Amino acid sequence: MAHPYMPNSTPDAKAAMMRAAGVTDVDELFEQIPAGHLAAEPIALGDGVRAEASVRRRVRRLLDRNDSCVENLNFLGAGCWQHYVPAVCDEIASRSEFLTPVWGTPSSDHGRNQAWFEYASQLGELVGMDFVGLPVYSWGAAAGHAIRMAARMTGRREVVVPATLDPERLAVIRTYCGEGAEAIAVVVARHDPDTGRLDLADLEAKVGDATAAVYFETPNHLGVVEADADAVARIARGQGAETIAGVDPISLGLLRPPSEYGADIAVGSTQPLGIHLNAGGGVGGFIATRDEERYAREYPTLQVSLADTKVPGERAFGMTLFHQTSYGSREEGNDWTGNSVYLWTVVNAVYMALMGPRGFAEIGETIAANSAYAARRVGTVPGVSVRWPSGFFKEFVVDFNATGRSVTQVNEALRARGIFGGKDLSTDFPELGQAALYCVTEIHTADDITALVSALHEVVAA
Amino acid sequence: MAHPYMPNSTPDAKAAMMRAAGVTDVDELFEQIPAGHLAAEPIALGDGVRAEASVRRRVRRLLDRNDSCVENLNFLGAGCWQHYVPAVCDEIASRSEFLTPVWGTPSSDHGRNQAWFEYASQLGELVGMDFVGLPVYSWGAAAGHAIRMAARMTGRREVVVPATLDPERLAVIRTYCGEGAEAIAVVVARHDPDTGRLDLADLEAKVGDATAAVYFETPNHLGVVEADADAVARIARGQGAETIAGVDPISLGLLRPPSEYGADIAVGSTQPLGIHLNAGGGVGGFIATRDEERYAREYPTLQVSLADTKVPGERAFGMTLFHQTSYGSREEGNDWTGNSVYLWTVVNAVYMALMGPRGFAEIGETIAANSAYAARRVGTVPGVSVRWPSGFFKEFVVDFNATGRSVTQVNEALRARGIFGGKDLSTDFPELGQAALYCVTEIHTADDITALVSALHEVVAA
Amino acid sequence: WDQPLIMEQGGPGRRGTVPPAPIETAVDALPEGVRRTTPLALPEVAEPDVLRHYLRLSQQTMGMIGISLFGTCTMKYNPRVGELLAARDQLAEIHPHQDDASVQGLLEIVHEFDLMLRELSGMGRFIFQAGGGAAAAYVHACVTRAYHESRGELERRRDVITTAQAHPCNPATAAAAGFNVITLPVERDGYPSLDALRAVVGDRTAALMINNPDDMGIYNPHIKEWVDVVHEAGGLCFYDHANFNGVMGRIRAAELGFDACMFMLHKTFGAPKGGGGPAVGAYGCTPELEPFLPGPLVVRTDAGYERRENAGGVGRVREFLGNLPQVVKAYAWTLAMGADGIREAADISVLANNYMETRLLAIPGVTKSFDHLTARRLEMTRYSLGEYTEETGVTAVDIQNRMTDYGVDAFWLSHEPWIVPEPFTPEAGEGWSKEDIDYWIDVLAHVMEEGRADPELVRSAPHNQVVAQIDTASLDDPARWATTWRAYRRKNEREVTA
Amino acid sequence: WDQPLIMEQGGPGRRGTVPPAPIETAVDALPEGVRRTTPLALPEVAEPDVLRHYLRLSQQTMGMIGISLFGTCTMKYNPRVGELLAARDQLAEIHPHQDDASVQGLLEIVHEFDLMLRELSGMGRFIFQAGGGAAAAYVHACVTRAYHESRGELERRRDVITTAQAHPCNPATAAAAGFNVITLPVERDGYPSLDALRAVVGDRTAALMINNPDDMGIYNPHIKEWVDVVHEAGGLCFYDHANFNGVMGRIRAAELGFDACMFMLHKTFGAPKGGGGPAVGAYGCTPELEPFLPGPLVVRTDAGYERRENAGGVGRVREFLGNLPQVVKAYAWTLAMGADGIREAADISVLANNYMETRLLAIPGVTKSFDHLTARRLEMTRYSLGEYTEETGVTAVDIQNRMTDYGVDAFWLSHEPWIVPEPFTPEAGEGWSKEDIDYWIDVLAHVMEEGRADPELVRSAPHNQVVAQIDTASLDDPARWATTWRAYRRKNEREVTA
Repeated sequence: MAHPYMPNSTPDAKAAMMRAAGVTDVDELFEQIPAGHLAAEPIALGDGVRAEASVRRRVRRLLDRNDSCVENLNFLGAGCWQHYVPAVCDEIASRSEFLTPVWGTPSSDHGRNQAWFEYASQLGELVGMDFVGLPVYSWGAAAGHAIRMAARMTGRREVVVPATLDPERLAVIRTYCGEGAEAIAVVVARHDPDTGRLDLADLEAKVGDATAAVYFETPNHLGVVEADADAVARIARGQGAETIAGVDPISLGLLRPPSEYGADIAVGSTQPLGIHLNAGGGVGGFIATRDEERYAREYPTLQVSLADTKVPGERAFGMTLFHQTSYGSREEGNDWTGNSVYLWTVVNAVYMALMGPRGFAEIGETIAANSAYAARRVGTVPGVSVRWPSGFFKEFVVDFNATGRSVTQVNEALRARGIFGGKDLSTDFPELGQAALYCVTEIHTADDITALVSALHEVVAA
Repeated sequence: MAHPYMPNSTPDAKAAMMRAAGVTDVDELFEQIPAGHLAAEPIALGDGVRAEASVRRRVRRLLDRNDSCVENLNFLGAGCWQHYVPAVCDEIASRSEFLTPVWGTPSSDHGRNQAWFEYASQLGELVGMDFVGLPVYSWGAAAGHAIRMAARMTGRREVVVPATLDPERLAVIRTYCGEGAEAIAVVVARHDPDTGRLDLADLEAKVGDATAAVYFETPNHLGVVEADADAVARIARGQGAETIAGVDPISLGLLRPPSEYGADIAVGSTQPLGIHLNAGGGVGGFIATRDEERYAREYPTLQVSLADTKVPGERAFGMTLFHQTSYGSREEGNDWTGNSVYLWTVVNAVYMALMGPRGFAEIGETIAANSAYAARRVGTVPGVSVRWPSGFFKEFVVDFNATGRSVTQVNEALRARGIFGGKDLSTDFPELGQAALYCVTEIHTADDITALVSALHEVVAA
Repeated sequence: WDQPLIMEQGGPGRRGTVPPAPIETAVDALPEGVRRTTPLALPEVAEPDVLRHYLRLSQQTMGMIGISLFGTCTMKYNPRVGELLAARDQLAEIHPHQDDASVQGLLEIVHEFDLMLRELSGMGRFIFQAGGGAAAAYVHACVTRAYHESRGELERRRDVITTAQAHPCNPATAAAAGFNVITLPVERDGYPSLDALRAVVGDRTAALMINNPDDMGIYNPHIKEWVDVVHEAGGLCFYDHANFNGVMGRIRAAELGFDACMFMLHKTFGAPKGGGGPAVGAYGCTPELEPFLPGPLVVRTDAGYERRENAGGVGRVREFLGNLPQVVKAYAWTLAMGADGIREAADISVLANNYMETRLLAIPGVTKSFDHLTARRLEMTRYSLGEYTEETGVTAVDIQNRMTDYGVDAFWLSHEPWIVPEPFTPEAGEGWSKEDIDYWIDVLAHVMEEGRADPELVRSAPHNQVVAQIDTASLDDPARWATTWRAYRRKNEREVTA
Repeated sequence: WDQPLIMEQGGPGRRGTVPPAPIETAVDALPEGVRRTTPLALPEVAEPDVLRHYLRLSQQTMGMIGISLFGTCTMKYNPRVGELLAARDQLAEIHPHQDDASVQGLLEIVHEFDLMLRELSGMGRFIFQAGGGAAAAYVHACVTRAYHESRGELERRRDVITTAQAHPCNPATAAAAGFNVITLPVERDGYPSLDALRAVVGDRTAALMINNPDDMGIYNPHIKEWVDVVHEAGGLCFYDHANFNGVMGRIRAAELGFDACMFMLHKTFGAPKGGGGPAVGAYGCTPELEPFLPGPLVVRTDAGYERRENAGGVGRVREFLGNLPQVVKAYAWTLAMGADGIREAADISVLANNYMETRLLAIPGVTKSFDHLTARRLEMTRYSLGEYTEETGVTAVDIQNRMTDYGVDAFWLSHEPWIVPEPFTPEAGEGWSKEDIDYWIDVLAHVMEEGRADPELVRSAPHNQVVAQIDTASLDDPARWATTWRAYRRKNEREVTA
């Protein structure tokens, strides 16, 4: 029986093509492959399930064994955050035209290229920068590429990063920085345990003439806003190093853009801009800089630029600086590029366009206020405290040390109540003891926080 | 604050329009409405919820209180059936171009009109008829219109219907037939309690020279295929009455088309053709006849016809016989028409195109076999029997009389086990006693039937 | 892109989708006599090709992707959040015969939305069974029948009165329900006079079925007296709220004395129109008429919500409770709009219409219906190109065709009967931006200029659409019309490979 | 339809969406110093207008709606059932840090799909962390680094060997990982000779990274010897399975001796490409290399499935487990295809390519790469228009532009380096019907004829697209390129109302 996915899997179609191609047996076409190369045993995958209903039922039943953040109350963040995705974002993400294409000409892909340009333009507006590449795989990947850009620009092989960095993101950065003789050394600067911010004195001590870049984040991985970002950039600049700021784009209606505190390169995650959690499959990383040749020449990414067409006054969008990518120059190009997260790029553009200046200002206020509210209320639970109870955005560290319970115990008990407690920090940040990183966004209501606080009361008292 | 749904709800936009229109206060525009007509009290609906996240959460929480046929195992049918909806149907149904439009020109709506024509063409193929109107609201509405067509054609005011008719559909038919002096009288012909089929002798007795039409269904509401449909049509034709057959289009790859047993008009539900249950909001009704002027002139519906354009060889689709609708002739038109279920019409076209001749043949076989299998196994439960254990399609009557339990009791117990038992027939068909109409389709697996049978064992033994 | 018919595509053996195989081969097969023997000449097309075909057809449907100021229909923005809600299993995969206990959330929405419409209309209860505005008008005709029947007056009360500007569904459904229709002509003030009404009202009067304001944007200020006159004669009054958008939040049908009214959820309440449904005509009536409503009604009890038959009511006008997904979308829309948003929408809608009027009347050749009336129109105004057509020979339909070349979907002309020559009825509502309205007007002005300079250019339009202007000659010719490919092939006696 | 930039649309005060208000006004606000003071110059556009804008842009993207025989990329049908599955809350709304116990279904799918890929490749374990094929190549480069480091040989093993026909991501990722790249040139047989390989292999060899068959459809029959040679020297062998489609089910990478391989789920396994991601480069390796894989690994235990860190492995190449929605779609595709479907897809894909070859070579001016080689090509063949270009001055890019006028999306030319002049590489795979393939070829032949008759017509193409041919002059000019609207406005020093 013909397979629905394969129009030519009918005897008629195959016979017609074989006739024209002059073969009588399909196996003749594989003459190139020596017999000794053929699979020793047939592929044991079973026959295909032709009925879509059966495939769907089977996969759905597996998926239905998952507990989602919709029917549970979620306080996990730490690199992937639950924000509200406007329905229009889903509508555009599901458009076949954007979902399935590969690559056309600037004319045949005009609409998608325009959407990409609108992504870059709006993201550039958020971070206050004029040159924006198409995104890479993740925040960690973006930071990794940015550090490599800085290393190429400065000819130096050291990067200073904060101790508060997400260990997962740091692991990606380390992989990008490499191993062995040519590796970029990763130097960790301490944070001030009283404030959760970078210890500027330690930073100053660690930045020197070998430093290619200082990489820092605000808010940092533990939620704390680096109030003295200008000083960080000043220290880097003072030693001829590049300043790379990692930022959360959803904060930038409320917080200063990195361009204003001296960042040379801004990176971050695009996931907060209208992309579902997707079990971590919604992440993407942006890279933005000033529009200076010095930076532009180091981008490993593709990027679209406005350009003229043969018709006066008409605009098209084409790839700029293609030759410096791996597609253009193989190993001579900057790092490498390939398929990335370009469908999300279109959705990011939609999200930013929907939000506009007021939306970003409001969502920043709401997230700051909601997370502050939640922190204050969580802090009322006996034995539970908030490590840095002010100056944070969206995420904050909850300290369970005084409860005598481990985060593992707390989170298990919460999960039994339909609550996903904050990310356990006890392994990654042993100096914090039994602490967890809670994420509160615009999706949380007063009732949600009450539910959390009640549950914590029970759990701690139990 | 401007509302996201209203681009002109900004002070700027309003001021610009007011300036141009020469008004200083919007209330001036309502001068036509006398003060005494204005609402006594302001509308007490509360302020709008501007945040989409909040609206969505509120409605979703209500919907989540429903138990669906996905996480439960469903055996309800009786006028709305759970069939598998291929993913491509959903994809096309959600296309904004089809979802949101009103009505354009034959050129600007060419694609949709073509899809409608493809609906009519494929449906005509299933029923074996050449003239097909765009669908009406439901099977009952289609039957009602068809009976009125027959009454106008014959000048008679009686319709004979079978006793097995769905009381809900019959209620619709009665409403269409009217009350009072000009009403079309509904005469009910008995069925044979041994076979579940029409009692031909009784039918013959009731059809006469006042009969505008005989309306019957195959399979009938209780699932039984009318094996002697030709005889029914012969009886009608013998008295100069029209034969109207109600059919389930999903059966027509397996069962004979109504054209072949003498039906003049075919009606039925379009819901099985790729439309979700939608709590009953997925139904639609088709009307099809031979392509004879006598019939065509009585259609109350809109219909699209192939036509030429000003460019030789090019095809367009336009409305035929528009003047005979209520849009064209108000009360002089045939019955009335208006918004119908035209989005589903596009989806029906997609479904029929996906299925093709083999798909319909196979699904007919699968449904017949699965329902026969289920009936056989259900009949093994002590005290439970199947009323007419062969000759049915998709639905069959399960007799619980010997269990000493009411269908209400059985169904409640099943529901507690995540099973939606068959439709209770005890009120509508008291002669059947405690009986229920079970629906089994291609979506059901052997495991599903086993689950039902196990549950019935428990329930009956409890 | 000339997209062949799906029936012309594919090839033998291709499969678009495959149903599950039977659990076991039928032991007890159906008798031969009931089985199909004629092969089905349906297309055989692979899944990707079916998908691509309908994706292309979707792109060949302009709809709301361009600009569509389609009047009398209150086309507005359909928030996509409603679609996501309606797609959830907890709605899409609910069976209408499920036990009430398993659909409490849905019944609560139906009840809550009923309360919202009661607030907007002053009526006592709404039902959603009718699948469109016309079906709701038919509900009214049936309720009227049942009401007079219950009083033993049905045989006498044969007349339903309406006006020439009432939507055609009113006289049509009244006639279908067996009533005699009396249509009052529009008079100098833009509506029939009270005297004209009085002249036809009497003990034969069953009901008045009317729109107000009408499609010309004119509000009948004597409507209360009309209702009184009909009531005094023993008739019922039905308010077709097709034109509700301009008066939302300002008037309540029940306070004006009406016994019943109808709202279109797929138009006024933000649910999508789907090119003509699935739709909902929400029918509401006063407590006095509630006994005649078709069941089931959704009622709130101490134990929760339940569906209850309405003994003595009209049996059914359609199976089940109605197009509930559309009710859910309308409910979400109404939550999002609120009292303030609804009032604002009416204001903006009327303001936009008056703004359009200012600009449209500045275009040479555009005139307004009843132009001696100076009062402001409500959410739409009917215009005429009569003078322009006399001057140029270019008709409103020609203009309509040509405007599509500029990405502007067809405007609505007028319901029957046409009271003004070469009518057209644009409506901006609250959903189109001033820039889009301006663009629309600019296109109209431009096309009218084209029609003066080169009438044939406009008369032969469109020129930039998928297909050229349709040749309507065959459409009403029994020898040539073809509503199916079967019919077309037969009539054209040619061999076409399916 | 000329669609302005979203930044050029809207007006002050318009809102596209509104976030929820704060639970309470922030008591403990952030200090002034960290707050934004510069206004954000983002567009202010209402929701319907944003939606319509992106709907229009979607319609201005031809992609797979036309016909796209884009080679080297294995574009195929993306079953929509996968999209419906991926849209479910139980996948879309799963947080990557959720407890394993709450994502057992997802982990089971990951594990089951890992087993499927093991079956197809003979490898010992797959991971899905890499966000594309290039990232998977980078995984290999990192694994290679870690492997040699673990043996104390990293300082010595500096060379990664590849071929001119290997995908650019192989040399590029090797270089990014700090290796020296040796690229072997293609020789007379269509691949580098074994001698050439032997000449560069030695104790400096870290790895071989290679495609086979390559983009010309040529399979290197000595690949086993290649692997042996590299293994003997202590290097690892990586099989870039970008061209798997033609050999699916016929060969297993591990049986050929490879240590690792990579599959692209967004290409070969039916998940959509999204215009360039989200994607998955599934990286698989033998048990010997498993200790070096980046964690977390998904493992099955008696208690269920769990994510487990891989001590000693490469830390991470990307956060989290990977683009799991794409894994789920690929899993559904593989279930639907089965062993028989996968084998059939390879057959059809190669058959379609040979059919195309027969027809394409009949077009005057089309030649084949390495045309002295008579063996059948696999799922694609690289052609050349070099002679045609010399004759007419019309290039492959010109032809590409003109073909879009007929609804045919761009073909792929060639990856760098171009080995044949004016190359093009069509690939039909198993997803395009013979009719579509024929149409594509007919269009190519027609356009080539046009180019002979009227070269300028083709050189100035496209003529029927949304915009005309791009003027590339500014793209690499620092004074004129503009990747953002901010940059464009600054460089063009003109006032544009945002």
